[in-house]
Formats: sequence, structure tokens, C-alpha cells
Amino acid sequence: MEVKAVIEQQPKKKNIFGKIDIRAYTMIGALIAIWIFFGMLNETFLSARNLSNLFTQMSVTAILAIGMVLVIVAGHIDLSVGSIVGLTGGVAAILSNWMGMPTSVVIVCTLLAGALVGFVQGWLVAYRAIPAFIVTLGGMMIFRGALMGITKSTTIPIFDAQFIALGSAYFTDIFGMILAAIAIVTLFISTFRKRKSRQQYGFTVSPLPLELTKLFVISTLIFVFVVTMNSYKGIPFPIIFVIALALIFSFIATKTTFGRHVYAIGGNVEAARLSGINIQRHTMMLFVFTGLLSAIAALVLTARLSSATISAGQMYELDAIAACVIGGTSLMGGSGTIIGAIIGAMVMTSLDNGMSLLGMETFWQYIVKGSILILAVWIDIASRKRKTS
Amino acid sequence: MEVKAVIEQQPKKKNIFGKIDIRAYTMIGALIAIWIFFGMLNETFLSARNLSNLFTQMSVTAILAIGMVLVIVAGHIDLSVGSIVGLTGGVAAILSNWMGMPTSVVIVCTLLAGALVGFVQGWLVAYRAIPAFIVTLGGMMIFRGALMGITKSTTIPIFDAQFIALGSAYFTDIFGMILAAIAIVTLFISTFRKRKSRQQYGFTVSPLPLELTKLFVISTLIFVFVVTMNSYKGIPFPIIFVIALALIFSFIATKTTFGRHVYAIGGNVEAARLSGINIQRHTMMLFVFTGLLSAIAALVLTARLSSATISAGQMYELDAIAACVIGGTSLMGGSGTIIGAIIGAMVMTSLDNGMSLLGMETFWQYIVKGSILILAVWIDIASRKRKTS
Amino acid sequence: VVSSGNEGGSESTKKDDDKIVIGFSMDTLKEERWQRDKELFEAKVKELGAEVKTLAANGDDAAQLSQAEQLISEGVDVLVVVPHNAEASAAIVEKAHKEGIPVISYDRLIKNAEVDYYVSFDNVRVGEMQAQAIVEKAPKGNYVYIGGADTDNNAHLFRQGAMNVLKPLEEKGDIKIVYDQFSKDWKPEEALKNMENALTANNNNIQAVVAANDGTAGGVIQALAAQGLAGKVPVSGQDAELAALQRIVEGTQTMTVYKPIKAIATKAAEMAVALAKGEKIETNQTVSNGKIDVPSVLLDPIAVTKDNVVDTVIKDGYHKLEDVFKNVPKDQWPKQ
Amino acid sequence: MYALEMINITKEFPGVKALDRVSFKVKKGEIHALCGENGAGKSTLMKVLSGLYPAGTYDGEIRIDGKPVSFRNIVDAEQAGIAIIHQELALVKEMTVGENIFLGREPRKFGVIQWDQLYYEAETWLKKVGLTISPQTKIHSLGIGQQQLVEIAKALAKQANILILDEPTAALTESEVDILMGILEQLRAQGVACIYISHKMPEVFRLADSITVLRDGKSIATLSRAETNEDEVVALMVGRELTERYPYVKKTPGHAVLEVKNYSVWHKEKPMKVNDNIHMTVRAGEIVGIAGLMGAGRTELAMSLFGAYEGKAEGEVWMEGKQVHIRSVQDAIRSGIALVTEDRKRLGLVLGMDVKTNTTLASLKSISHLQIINQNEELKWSQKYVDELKTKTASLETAVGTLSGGNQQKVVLAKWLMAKPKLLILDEPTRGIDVGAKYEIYHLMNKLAKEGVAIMMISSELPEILGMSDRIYVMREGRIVKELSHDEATQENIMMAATGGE
Ligand SMILES: Nc1ncnc2c1ncn2[C@@H]1O[C@H](COP(=O)(O)OP(=O)(O)OP(=O)(O)O)[C@@H](O)[C@H]1O
Ligand SMILES: Nc1ncnc2c1ncn2[C@@H]1O[C@H](COP(=O)(O)OP(=O)(O)OP(=O)(O)O)[C@@H](O)[C@H]1O
Ligand SMILES: O[C@@H]1[C@@H](O)[C@H](O)OC[C@H]1O
Ligand SMILES: [Mg+2]
Ligand SMILES: [Mg+2]
Repeated sequence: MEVKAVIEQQPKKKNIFGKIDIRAYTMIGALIAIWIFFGMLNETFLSARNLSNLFTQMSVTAILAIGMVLVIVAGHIDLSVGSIVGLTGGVAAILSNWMGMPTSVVIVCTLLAGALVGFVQGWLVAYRAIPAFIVTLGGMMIFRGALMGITKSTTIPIFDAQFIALGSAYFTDIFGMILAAIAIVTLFISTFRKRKSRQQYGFTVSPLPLELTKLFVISTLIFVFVVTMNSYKGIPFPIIFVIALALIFSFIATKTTFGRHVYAIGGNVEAARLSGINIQRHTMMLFVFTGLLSAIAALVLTARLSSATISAGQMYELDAIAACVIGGTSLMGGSGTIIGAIIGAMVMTSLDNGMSLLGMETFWQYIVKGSILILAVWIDIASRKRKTS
Repeated sequence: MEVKAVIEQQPKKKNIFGKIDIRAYTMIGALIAIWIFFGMLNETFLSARNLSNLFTQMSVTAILAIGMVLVIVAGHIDLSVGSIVGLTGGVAAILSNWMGMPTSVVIVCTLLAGALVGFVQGWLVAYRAIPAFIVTLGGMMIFRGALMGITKSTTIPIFDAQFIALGSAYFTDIFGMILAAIAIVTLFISTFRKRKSRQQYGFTVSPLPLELTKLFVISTLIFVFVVTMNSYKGIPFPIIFVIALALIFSFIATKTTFGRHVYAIGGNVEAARLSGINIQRHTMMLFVFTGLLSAIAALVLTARLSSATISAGQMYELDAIAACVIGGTSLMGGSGTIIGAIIGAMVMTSLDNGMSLLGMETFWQYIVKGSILILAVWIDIASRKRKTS
Repeated sequence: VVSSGNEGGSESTKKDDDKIVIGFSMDTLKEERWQRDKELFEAKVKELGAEVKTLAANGDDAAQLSQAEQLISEGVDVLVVVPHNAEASAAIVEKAHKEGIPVISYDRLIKNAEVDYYVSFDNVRVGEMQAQAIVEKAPKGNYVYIGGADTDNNAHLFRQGAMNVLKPLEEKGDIKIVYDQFSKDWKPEEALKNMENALTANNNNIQAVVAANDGTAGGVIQALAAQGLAGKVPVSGQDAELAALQRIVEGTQTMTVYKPIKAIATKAAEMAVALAKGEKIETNQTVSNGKIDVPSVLLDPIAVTKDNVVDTVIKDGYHKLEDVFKNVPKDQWPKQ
Repeated sequence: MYALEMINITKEFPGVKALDRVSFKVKKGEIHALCGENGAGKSTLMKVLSGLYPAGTYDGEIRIDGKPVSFRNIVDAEQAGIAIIHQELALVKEMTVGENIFLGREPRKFGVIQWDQLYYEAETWLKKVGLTISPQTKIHSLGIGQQQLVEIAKALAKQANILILDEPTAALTESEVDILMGILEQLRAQGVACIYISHKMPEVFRLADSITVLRDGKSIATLSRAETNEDEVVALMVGRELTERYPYVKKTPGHAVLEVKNYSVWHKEKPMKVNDNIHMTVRAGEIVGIAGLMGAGRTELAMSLFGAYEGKAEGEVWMEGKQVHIRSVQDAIRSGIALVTEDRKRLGLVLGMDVKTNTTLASLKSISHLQIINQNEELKWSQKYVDELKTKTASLETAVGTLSGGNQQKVVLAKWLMAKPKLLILDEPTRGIDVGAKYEIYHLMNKLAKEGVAIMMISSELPEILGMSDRIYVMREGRIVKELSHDEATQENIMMAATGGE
């Protein structure tokens, strides 16, 4: 059976998010190292409560990074996400506070606003062939200016408790456990479905005990996560957004034609064009996505701060891009994973959180963060090189 | 004579800065349009005094953009220039104020400091293969942190009049005229030398009247520039730095093997390597250059403000990159000109200056600047497309 | 260490050991003055026998909220907050109160929240003092206003204060505001450019400049110096930065507003420790923050000029005489 | 009844009329060869046909099965049953073979890709083209020949009625060419119309039913294979008679320029040798051919000698009687070695730069003083090589990316000629080059040899090896297994040694 022999060579490192690349693994290692390090220096760091904080704190960067990954994979960049966060946050606050709209209307309109500015930028990049760097750099200024204009440079507080809940409520313990159960069951069903499908096509499948062990480990992780969160106040709302968005966009990236075509465009735009892929439409969609995700991030941020400010989101684009790159996304396009970006966001937030817990002086925080950023990628590159020589 | 036939077809658009690409031409158009526009709205805008201001105001961005062009051409990026400006400015102020060093020592040490941080970053990029984006993003944080650390977050004033002169002195009228005369004479001599050399090689030369007209136009421009500057207070020091650096680096970029190699590396790094080009050494040198230029920019900025502050230079990297891109540098590497970047810097500064003269509200300034950035590149791209289809 | 999962009741989670810990959540340490606030506050708290934990957010609202959360999760007894944003930090008060931790608003008022105490200088008042001092020097003529960061709420308050003084005079026809711009990120170089443009547009026909703080004043004075006008046109400032005081004694800057940081830091530290011990606190007035009337201790900012520099900043130990008069010939130094 | 008719197609680029009222007709179940020099317009015509240049950007009419059609894009053309294998590889390197085969037409349910089905089907198509690699292999780990086969599989998977192959065999070995021929014959039997573009005359004559010749963007003639011969086609292509195809001249070799002793090269990633115990000599004025199958390790040898292979090397290398230690390309150039790489687009040229700059890139030092380039010298030298190699270019300042393949190859040659090497290594120097240009390159090789340059030519085209080499080394699995003189060598004994057969 020649088919089997060949198929067996395929890499085994698959999980719910699809394949994780090597850098993501290195970064998981780095993350664990950072956690252990801070955990030893400061007892609070690994407390359920601080972990809950930490996850919540990384939510905005993580949401932005999810969209950024795909844009970078396609060979573009989006420098405007921070300003879109600011602008759509302002829109949300105006609708909620000045116009007294109910939360549902606010959410819908804010998302529409995000998608709209994304659409305009995407159109300019895709159909007018203006470099994304320029369009989004311009967008960065325009949206910040627009925010200052519409809010008259004032801070707009949010009073609607429902809205505020988006950023600061927790799921009840029971609900968290139900979620965990659903996740685990889905995981089992999908794994067994996949096995069955492979067997039908005559491909080999990995041995059942191995597969079960893997499932068991992942299930335990999910369970531990929920129990930890519940031991404080339950799973924070923003984290569920992050997880849901990460799952959705990982699915889009790895399992749909849209996602694969984005990778093809980033890998070799000529080959993609010759394969009949509609480069322009795909490109435009990517910016609609970043616009939309920025609006979601804006809702979370505005709710968390229970107000919209004119400086909200400033410089977030750099955090999001850094999260992607730390997580293995190549700025040359063509490669990168969502899960990697989330891990990247987690690394950065953990550093911020840990250092400020230790009460390190600000200037040291800058120096350490910058050094670790470089060091992490350095180690990763060096280890990959050693492996191949 | 087939030789001649081929040679004659080559484009004639050469000048002291080497070839100006099409986008630079479009941008000169845009610049003139902006000037006329503001000139009509505000009588002061085109006054000698304001032009002198305008040139001085653009000097820091322009100096940074000069180095940035080459880094981007080679396929990298430098996000740390703003922080290097801050840090080396701090070093200069400490040496001058706290340690009481004479200006010459301050200058030398500051330049060394700039070259040193550039060297370290360049080494990491070139010899450790860490993406420049990561290295310089890390550098951006580290250098800012270091600045806060060494200055203890205080503003350090400069009292040394010689140092302050670097940023705010003017050349006397006579000296300006002498400079102009030297420039014009050099221009004539080099043109005629080139003609003679071409004739010796048996290549055709453009008709003498045409050449003379061209020389005459350029000479007039130089003359008008000096007279305009003199009609206020003379040529400002920082502008002479910009012009000198632009000439030197244009020369490096277009006339030396180093420059040629940099463009080849950016165009196709593999082909460059297989042509015997030392990629690593060249790459490292580029970052030494940006470090050095940042230090020069820091001297100008610190002198102009006659003090070093910890926010100095923040976000300048974006201005510098934007200047390059507006001026036709491709972020994919391989193409871009110094003169283009200078024009890009001029466009942006003119917008800032014009709008602030008009007393426009801040938020409108953001919106207009962002829009014009996009619009300029859009028009340029659209016009080039029309030309080639 | 792990706290039990109560559903946000207001029962206290503070550690049971007897050491009092005060949390100090700061907007930024990127400016000279805040560095001093931190040092003085920490010193005073320690002197009172308590511990202090300081975090700074570098001007990012979300980061400040995160840091406040961290302080809360570490079980501080009282939270003292220098809000980056007056409205956005209401969330901090809410979170702290859920854990039974009282909050003192330091220097800037937290709005729309049930903040426990407020200790400050009045920012609108600072703006008024700046304009007042300049108007005394130049009662008539062309005025320039060089503001701070458009994205900083305080910049708007300072401007509001200044305009409270200037607008009536403009209506009277005494003065004319010929130029009025914000300076991006409070950057001196932005102020420099703005001032250059203002001078150019008015052909140097400018009689007075109200600059929002000492950093921007530095840029303004550079632009004036280039026209030989430094010292001839009055310029205001704020923060009593060393560089500004040096300019004041040299005569290029007219005034700076000194917010006696030692006073505010000391007062806040005393209040915080007292609050942690459950003692009552005396306040002299209340300030409405949109939701409640906050019991407040309002300290007076001081306008510092050449004449009173020795009696204020130097006497306070905020700066040393030899530093301030560094560039003045020794024989002209005032006697202390 | 024609499966395809292209009538009076005219296509202009700025400054170039690439197609001038070209007409071209293909019957159902016919293999129709399209011949012409580099730049004749073959690829352009096929790009028009495959929708890459949409209707409106050219003049003329296309009919499929007698009905006029107009394609707005590639998808339209594919729906009309047209599939094309482009001359330039169009694969996404970071993606798997399977993904590439189905790129743009993945099997899906509700937009979700059915991966198992995709890989299963990809497997089938790979087997058809004789590739036994996993469809989950990433493209970048394949050699250029294997990539070409993946391209072919990708086109076959579209099961088109009209299949266009634009130089599909440029990177294939004989045995792979055989497989392809078999496939095409099968398709012909199934009634598929195939358009076959190739510079290799033997292939054309082995396969084609009809032959259309293009010259300077015009259709010159359509001939039936039965009624014509290679010489006639070549004459029509170049517009003159070409009597001899391989202008071999007997030479008297001089001293040994390159001596390699006990030379082994390790794979850059895996712990295995790609060259093992190589002993070879190349003398001044001699052309040494290196024959072998794809994967025999010839490119690695060349790259390693040139200091450009990442894997470790051991053994001795002597240049002109002195032992050299080449650790970088700079070292190699200093020792007098030049290498014309096999993949000109990726490794040979900076496509965005002009003819002049590419020509001088490896020898800037010789035209510079104190690092400053003498631009007149630069013009002079590049002009000299444009003239000598008869490179077709609008000017010296034309970007090389816009030149046709053959002319690009000439620019790469010019670059290395200018470096004045003592040893010139040519890796597949005539891949994708038309007969006229090939002939010029052969002449040039002879001329260089006469001037005393030692030439080492790696080629997968046996006739070329046989026709040009004074001596031939045959490589198999990283070793030199046979050495033959010009007179001893035959197609048979080379193949025997290369395959290890009896
Ligand atoms: N995009 C383009 N822009 C400008 N000129 C082009 C372009 N594409 C092709 N040409 C020109 O059109 C002519 C025909 O090119 P084409 O690629 O069709 O030749 P070809 O017959 O396929 O040659 P080869 O055998 O080398 O592949 C050439 O002169 C080429 O330089
Ligand atoms: N990218 C790669 N990854 C893994 N192995 C490779 C790679 N490239 C080549 N090889 C292996 O190296 C050896 C030599 O291959 P290569 O194709 O370069 O030889 P060649 O004789 O030059 O063939 P060609 O005629 O294609 O140039 C073979 O064993 C091949 O499988
Ligand atoms: O003191 C000033 C502070 O109140 C403001 O918020 O930021 C700028 C400072 O100068
Ligand atoms: Mg072709
Ligand atoms: Mg090879």
C-alpha cells in the first residue's frame, strides 16, 4: 500500500487550532518560563485572581492580533487598528451615553462602523493598489482626528450596566463548567469523525491510545482553566470573546478556502492569481475583518474602562504586530498562525503584568521588555538553525 | 553605430541626485500644489521667513528619512530611530550640561553613541538573522528606557552657545552666496567633465543648448533658494546638514559599489549573495548609518530646543518611514531614492506648517494630513497605471 | 493565596497581617514632576510606618486599570490613584469598592464615581493663574496660547482656565488671541514649531504667550530666542521644572505654577494611612464629580516668579538654590 | 471543426507589439506544437487564451468549438475547459503539494475544505505524473524538476478540453519527459486538444501532430509534422538556415585549472552526503560536461565549489596548481570561479534592476575607483556584452524582469563573462532557450575555451552534452561513476552509467 507509506510521513502536530508551527512551540516554552520566573519572585503572580486579570488584560491586544495575523500573512499591514479602536469606542459611547441607545443597538452600530472603515481602507488597498502601509497610516491619523472631532476631545462615560458588563462581568461557575463540557465533547466528536473519514479514504490513523492520551491532556487543560477561573470569580467575559474569535478565525484560516487563499496570496501572489483566486476581494475582506475585530476590541475596552477617551487604543497597532511576530508570523507574508499570535499577546501581557507586580521601575520595564522581545526571537531562530545544521 | 542607438534610448532624467523616479516627480507636483494652496490661503506661508522655518522644521525628519531609505531599500526597517534620537540627545545633554564637555567632544561622543547602538542592532539583524522589525522594536523600548534611566526622567537644558548654534544659527549672507557659487561651479564642471568623458567613450551626449538650459535652471533654483534664505536671516544651519547629508548619501546610493550592492540585496538577496556580495556586512553598515544619522538628528533637535527631554523623538520613526514611502520607496525593498524621501519629508512638514499657520483645529489637522497622505500616493499610482496601460 | 469566589460582595479581602499597604496607581513617570510625586509620597508613607506599592501606566488608560486590578489583587488597604483619564478611572473605583478598598483621587479628580476622597490643586485654577500672571505683565496686545496635548483632558482644563481670564479681556478689546494651538503629546518640539509659526504669521508682533507647562514653555522660549525676543515677551509655564526655574531666574520665562508637590504628597500619604487605620479624615470642602460631592482637600497652587522663587520652591526643598541659579554669576545669588 | 480558433490576435505592451494579427487553430484530439525564438510571443498568445490578459486588453477573436468566447479572467477560461501550465513555476512554496494542486478549486462543503478528499485525489494525480512523494510535502522541499511535475499534475487535475503546456520539460529528466509524453498521448486519445510549447525539437517531432511557427509576434506557418522536418522549422523560426546544431571544435586543453580531490559535500539539513569522494579535473581551454539524472548531486557540487552551498564540504580543491579554501562566493570569485546558476530568476538576476546593473553586479570592483563606480565604463561593458551575446533589449536601462527567458539567460552569462573567470561553471545553461540563442551560447563557449577558460557544463540534455563536451563526467547518487571522452561518449553509455543499469 504505497498510499499509506506516504501519508504516514505527515507531521503529527495537530490540535484544535490546526497545526502549530515551531516558533509557537518555542513561545509556549518561553511563556511557561516567564510564568515560573514571576511565580517564584512574586507569590501573587500565579494566583487565580491574577491569572484572571492577566487574561483579561491581554484580551484587547489578542483580539487585534487575530485580525492582524491574516493581514500580515497576506503580505499587508494594518497600522490603523489602534485608531479604529479609539474611533469605534467613541461611536459606542456616543450612542450609549449621548443618544441613550440600548446595548444591542450600540453593539450592532459599533460593529458596522468598524466594518465600514475597514471596508474603505480595504477598497483602497485592494482596488486602488495603494500600499496598505500608506492607507492605514493615513487611516491612523484620520480616525484619531475623527474621534477627537466627534467627541469634542472629551471623555464620554458609559452608564449602561449591560454595556459595562461586556468588559467586566464574569460567567457563573456553572456556565463555565457547561462551556468546558461542550468544548470537550466537541473535541472528542470531531476527533473521532476525522479518524473515521481518514479510514474511509484508506489513510492510516494514529494509534487509538495515543489519540486518547492527547484528547485527555487537552481536556484536562480546559478543565483546569475553567476551575482556576471559577476559583476566583468565573471566566471573564472578554476571555470568552478572545477564545471564540480565536476558534472562529483559526477555523477560517485553516479549514476554509478563504483562509487558504489568503495564505496563497501571501506566499506567492502570482501563483494565486494564476490559480484564479480573486486577490482583490480577498484583500478587501481582510481589512473588513480587522475593522470588525477592532470594533469588538473597542467594545471590550470601552466597557472595561466604562468610558471612551480620545487616547484609547493609541499604539495598540504595535502591540498587535509584535504579538503576531513573537508568535511566528513572518512579516514577509505567507506564514503565521492565530494561536501563535495569541501566545505572543500572552507573553507580552505576562511581562507587563509580572514586572509591574514586582514594582520594577518604569525605565527598567522598558529595557527588560525590549530585551526579552529580541531574546525570545533570537533563541527561537538560533534553535531552529541548530536543528537544521 | 549600434552602440549609440542603444545608449540614446536611455532616459534623460538625471540630475545631481542621480535618477529621480516618477513618484518623486509626482510628489514634486503635489508639493508645489500644496505650497500654492497654502500660499493663497495665507500670505505668510510663502514668505522667506516661513520658508526658512519650514525647511528647519523638516530637518530632523529629513535626516532620519535619509538613513531609513537605505534600510528599507535593503528590505529591512528601523523602528528605533526615534528612540535613538531621544537617547543620543540625552547623552549629548548630559555630556554638555552635567559634565561640561566642549561642543566638539559632545558631538564626537554623541555620534559614537549613535553608531554604537546602530552597530549592535545591525549585528543582531545581519549576523544573528533576527528580523529587523523585532530588533528595532525591542531597541525602541530599550533605548527609551535607557534614556529615562540616564536622565532620571528630567529635562536637561543646554547652555553651551556653540552647541545651541547647531540647531538655530544661520550662515551669513556672504557665506551662503559663496556656497551657492561653489555649488553652481561644481555643477558646471562635473557636467562638462561627464560630457567629455562620455564623448571619449564614444557615447552620444545630449545637445549642448539643452544641457545648458538644464544647468541654467538648476543654477537659478540654487540661487533663488540662497537669496530667499538670505532675505530672511541666511541659510539655517540644520538645512545645510540636510543638504550635505542628502548629497553624500545620494552619492553613496547611486555612485558607489556599496549603494549598488544595497539595492541588489533588496531586489534579490539570493542573487546578490551568488554575485559575491557580502550581505551581512552591508546590512550591518546600514544600521550603523541609521544610528549615526539619528545621532545627528538628535544633535539638531537638542540644539534647537536647547534641552533634552525624555519624550524627544517619540514617533519619529513613523514620520521618517512615511516620508520615504511618500517619496517613492517601496516597502518591499529594492527601490527608493534619497531625494524622494526628502521631498516626502517636505510634503509632510508643509502640511503641518500650513495648517498650523491657518490655525486649523487639531482634529482637522489629523484628518487632512492622513487624507493627503493617502491621496498623494493614490494619484501617483493612478497616473503611473494610466501611463503603462 | 487564592481568594474565594465570592460574587463581588463588598467584603474585604485585605491580608490579615498588621502591616498597612497603600497602593499608588500613577498615570505616568515620564515627566519630571511625577517622579517627585512618587518619591515624596513613598517617603511619607514609609515614615508613617506603612508600606507602599507604586505602579505607573505610561499614559494608557487600560494599562492603568490593569495595574489597579493588580494592586487590588495584592490586597492593598487603600488605593491612591493619579488618573490618566478622569472618566475612565471610574472603573478603578468600582473595582476597588467591590473589594472594600477605599480610593483617594490624587491631583486629578476621578469623575462619575463614588470616589472616597480627593486631594488636589485645581487645574482650571492653574490655567487662570498662568493667564493672570501674563496679563499683569502684558495687559494689552497680541496673545498666543500654546496648549498641551489635545489628547490630555488636563490640557483642556488649563486652556479653559486661561480663557476664563483672557476672553473677557479680548471682548473688552484689550488683547487679541492671534494664535491658539495644542502641542502634540506635550512635546516641546511641537511647541517650538507652533511658536515659530505664530511669530512668522504675526511678524513678531506678539506681546504675550501663555504656555501650558514648562516643557512647552521651553519650546516657546527657543522660538522667541531665535527672534531675539526671549525675555521681552512674557511666557507662562507650570510644574516648576528645574530647567524652567533656571529660565525664570535668567529672565526668559515669566512664571511657572508650582504645585507644592511635597504638600500634596504628604497630605495624600497621611490621608491614606489614616484611612487604612479606619480613622476619620477632616476635609475642608467638597467637589462635585458628576455623581457625588467628593470630600476634598484642595491645596493652593503657587505662581512662582523670579521674586518668590527662593521663598517657595527652594524653601520647600523642591530644588536646590545652586541648581536653580547655576547659570547666574555667584555674586548675584540671593541670600537664603 | 476546430476545438480552438484564435483569429487575428494583436497584443501590445508599452513599446512592444508582442502579437501582431496572429491566427492559430487547434483540432480536437490534436497535439499542436507552438515554436518560435525567445520573445516570439508564444507565452503571450497563451496568456491571452487562458484569460490572464482579459478580453479588451487585446484585439482579435477567440472561438471554442466554433463559438466566440470572451474571458474576463482565468476562472472564465477554466470554465470554458482551458488549463495552462505556465512557463514560470507558479506554486506557493510554503504550502503543500496537495494544496497547490487544488489551489483555487479545493473540494469543499459549505466553504469548508474537505482535506481528506483533497489529499486523496492529489495522490492520484501525483501518481499519474510519476511522483511518489506525499501530497503533504511542502513545495519548498522539492527540487525544481519535481515542482514542474506538480505543476503538470495541477493542470491535469483540471481535466480540461484544451491543455496548454508552456515549456513543461525545461526542468525534467528524460524519464520524466517519457512519462509526460505518455500522458499526452493518452489525452490525445481522449480527444483533448494539447498546445505544446518547447524549444526541444526532438520532443516536438516525437509528439506533435501539427506545428505552428511564430516569429516576431507574427504567425509564420502551420505545418503538419508528417510533411516537415526539424531544419525547416528551425529555419522558419530564426528566419535563416541553421546548418549545424552543435558547433563542436576539437581543442587542445592546457594546464589543469580546477583539480578536485576526494571531495565530499554534506547535505545542508540531513546527515547525509550529497557528493561523495569526487575526483575531477578541468583544464584550460576545455569543455567538460557533467551528465546525470535529476538529483544526482550536480547542482550541489557546483554550488559547493562556488562557496554557495550551506552544507559542509571536505576534501581538496586546487585552482591553477594552488590549493584553495573557498568559504564564500567572494572567495570563489577571487579564485577565478564563476557559476551560472540553474534558476536564473531566483538566483541569477535582480529582476527589478536593469540590464546594465545586472551585468556589472559581480565585477563592480573592476569598473570602480575608490568604491566609486565609473558609469561610462559600466555602459561600455554592458553594451559590449549586449552586442556580443546579441541580447534583445530595448535599452541598457530596461529592467531584466521584462526580458524574455533567453535574453535573461544571456544577461546572467554576461555577468559572469565580465568577471573574467578562469573556470566557468554553467548549470543548465540553455534551459528554456531557443535554438538560435542556444547556438550563440555554444559558439560563445567555444570562443571562451579558445581563450583558455576552463568550462564545466552541467546539463540534463544529452545531445547538448554529447555535442559540446570534450570530456564527460557522469554522476549518479552523488558520485562520479564514469569519465568519457568526446569520441567514446554515446547516448547509451551515458544513460547506462547515470542510471546504474547494465
Ligand atoms: N508584461 C510585459 N510587459 C512588457 N513586455 C512584455 C511583457 N510580457 C512580454 N513582453 C514582451 O513581449 C514579447 C513576447 O514575449 P513572450 O513571453 O510571449 O515570448 P516567448 O515566445 O514566450 O519567449 P520564450 O521562449 O523566451 O518564453 C517579448 O518581446 C517580451 O519582452
Ligand atoms: N531542497 C531539498 N531538500 C531536500 N533534499 C534535496 C533538496 N534539493 C536537493 N535535494 C537532494 O540533493 C541531492 C541532489 O539534488 P539536485 O536535484 O540538486 O541534483 P542535480 O544533479 O543538480 O539535479 P538537477 O538536474 O535537477 O539540477 C538529491 O539527493 C536530492 O534529493
Ligand atoms: O503638570 C501637568 C499635568 O497636570 C498634565 O496632566 O500633564 C502635563 C503636566 O505638565
Ligand atoms: Mg515564453
Ligand atoms: Mg541541478
